Amino acid sequence: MEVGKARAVVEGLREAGVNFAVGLPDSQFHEVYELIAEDPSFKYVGVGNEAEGAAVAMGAWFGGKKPVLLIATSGLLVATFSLARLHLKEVPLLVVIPYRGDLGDPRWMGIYKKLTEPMLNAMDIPYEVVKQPGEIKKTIGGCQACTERWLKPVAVLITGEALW
Amino acid sequence: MKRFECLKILASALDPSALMVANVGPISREWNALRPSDANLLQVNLGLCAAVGMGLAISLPHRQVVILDGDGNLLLNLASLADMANQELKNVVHIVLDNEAYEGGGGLRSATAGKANLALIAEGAGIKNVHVATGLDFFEKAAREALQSAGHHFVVAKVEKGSVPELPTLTLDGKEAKYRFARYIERTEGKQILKPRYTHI
Amino acid sequence: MVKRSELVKIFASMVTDNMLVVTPIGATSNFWEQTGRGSSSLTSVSLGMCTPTALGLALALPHRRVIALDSDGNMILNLCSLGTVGNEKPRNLTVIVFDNENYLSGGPGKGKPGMPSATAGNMDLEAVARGCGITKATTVRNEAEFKMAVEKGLKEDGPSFIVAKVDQVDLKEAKVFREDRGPGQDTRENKYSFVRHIERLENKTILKRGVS
Amino acid sequence: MKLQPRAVEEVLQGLKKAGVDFVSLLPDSDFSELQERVGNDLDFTCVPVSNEAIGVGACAGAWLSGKKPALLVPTSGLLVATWPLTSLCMAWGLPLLLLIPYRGDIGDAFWLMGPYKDTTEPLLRVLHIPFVTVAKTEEISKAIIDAQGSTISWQRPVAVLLTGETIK
Repeated sequence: MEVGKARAVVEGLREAGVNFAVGLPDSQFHEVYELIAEDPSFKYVGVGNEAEGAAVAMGAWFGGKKPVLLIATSGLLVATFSLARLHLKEVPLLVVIPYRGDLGDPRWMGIYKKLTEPMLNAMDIPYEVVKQPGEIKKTIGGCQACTERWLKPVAVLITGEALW
Repeated sequence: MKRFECLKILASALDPSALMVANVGPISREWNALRPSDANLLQVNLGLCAAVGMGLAISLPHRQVVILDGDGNLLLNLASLADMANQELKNVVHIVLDNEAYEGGGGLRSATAGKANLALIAEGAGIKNVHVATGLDFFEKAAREALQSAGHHFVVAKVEKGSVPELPTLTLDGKEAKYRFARYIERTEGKQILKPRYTHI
Repeated sequence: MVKRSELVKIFASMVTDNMLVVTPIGATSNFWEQTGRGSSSLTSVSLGMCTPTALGLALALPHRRVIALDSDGNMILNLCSLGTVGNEKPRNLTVIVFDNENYLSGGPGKGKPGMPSATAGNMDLEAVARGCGITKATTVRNEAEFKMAVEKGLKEDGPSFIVAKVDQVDLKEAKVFREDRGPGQDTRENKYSFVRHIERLENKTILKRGVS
Repeated sequence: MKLQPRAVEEVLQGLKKAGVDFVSLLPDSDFSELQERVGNDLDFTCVPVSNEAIGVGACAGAWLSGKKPALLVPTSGLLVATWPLTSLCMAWGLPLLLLIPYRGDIGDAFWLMGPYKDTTEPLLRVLHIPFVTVAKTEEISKAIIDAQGSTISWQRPVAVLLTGETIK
């Protein structure tokens, strides 16, 4: 991800009041992780498994933090059970995903095109797909506001020109 | 007549154990400021206040149920009046704070600003104790009478538009409100409403 | 070997009201609720999510003691959470694992242990925790050892990790409990009551106000 | 079309075994015999309403008072009840057993009922209301008991659609 776009992600999170980031690094979001790790406005917790990450974020929310879960598209499949349980408890969580496999991805990752959005729909997790860099901050802000008010996870999928 | 003044009178006259169902919008906020309690079921959505109150009144005939309705709210499901009247309830005080407008929806006129007369409609539906109050004195008299005698009372209070500034915000969403209200009924009625987690085991 | 229900009772007598307790899905939550502290704790956290949830809480509230009452099956499902605990090193986190070396021992209608978990074989959770950098790790096998370890774990800087080896079966108590306990909270009600508990303890707003 | 006499018995038995003690209904020809029986049965508090939305509201109040409510709602009435099913049941997380004679299902020859095949099941899915479709009379009672257990433990409405041989 270009640094400018990564910066938009991090600024969007910061402006939305997010102050606790849980993630499992992936190559597309490398720059985002670097920026967050050195940014004092976030507590960053690196985890070994996306499902664990969702749980850590839930604990942080109970402690009064505003968490974000940063995971790869593939990681959504690992976090499915955890996210579904979060949903059952009705706990808010912003999930930001660099969306691989969408139209325009330089590599054909058909399985993710086939699974990602249907999976979010099946789990009843509302999401926004961001394709333009100019939309990143606004969308993150809107989705954070919604997850707080709706008390359920909300996802932002970053793809297209916003990612590449 | 100001709505908040009517509610003040009501709050001072109401038994603490009376169950209150109030419609979504400023009415709920005003009532919450005057009587915060787990016996309140606030923010019931448009058209459903009377129906929920009817369900409570039928199921708990020994408890007083007060319904704080608005004109727009009641107009959406006018048939509630007929259905309630046929139940011949003895424990309901249904108060409509009629400001002749959709205040929560921007303030446009409701049908009661024109020709609709809720008191006549209620009488036509078969409700016997119908009162219309245009002044605070009469409202107080009507409200106290209604609260003190068994029956199904219907009080239309003609009020001005506008709410009170700086009311405390409502802190509960619907789901938390449900748990609070159901636990309150459980405590006061000594019955179980919410099931243990493992009902099927 | 000692019964898990007994250890939960001992634990309840040692933990104070200003500490936060997280319990996983399964009989541990039932035993904990029986102590009357269910509504001020986060209970029935789903499989594998107990310790990581407690970790998130501990990191968000570094001045407050947080205890996970985890179990072997739960812990093994998300074993990597020990690595995260070892790296974050929250001083206020105490993880207690009731290790009965099998799955679903408290299940309904079963008077015998469930299928063995990895700790019934070669796996040693204390050694795993040490390997993850959690130096204050210990294994206890009776009530006295448990009491001592918990006392230390609640007093000293963490993270500390206590594996309590317990009887393979604690069915009897679990069954009695289900019949006796009256209405427990479902997960949603538990969320609200736990959040409100923290809001009171910390004097902060976590849940957004209903209407502004 | 009418709910068949044996099906009426099964529904009554199912409701009783499921512990239902409060029934709200809007008079409907498909259900008329059942409605009469429910109305005359002292095991049920029967609340007739003029609009299905009022029925949902009354059931909500009844459940909050400790009753176990069911709403007998015609296929068409489900469309009328959409608003309270959303703003009460979904937003507050309230249980409700919905009993629906499924008009417009395959086998229903009346053209006016055709659209309900297009609306009923998709609408229930959109509203996140799980449902079970019962075509055999002997399965009615169990379906009602199951649906009642689920609506209570899930704290959301659950529907039983009666079709096939149960309604002719």
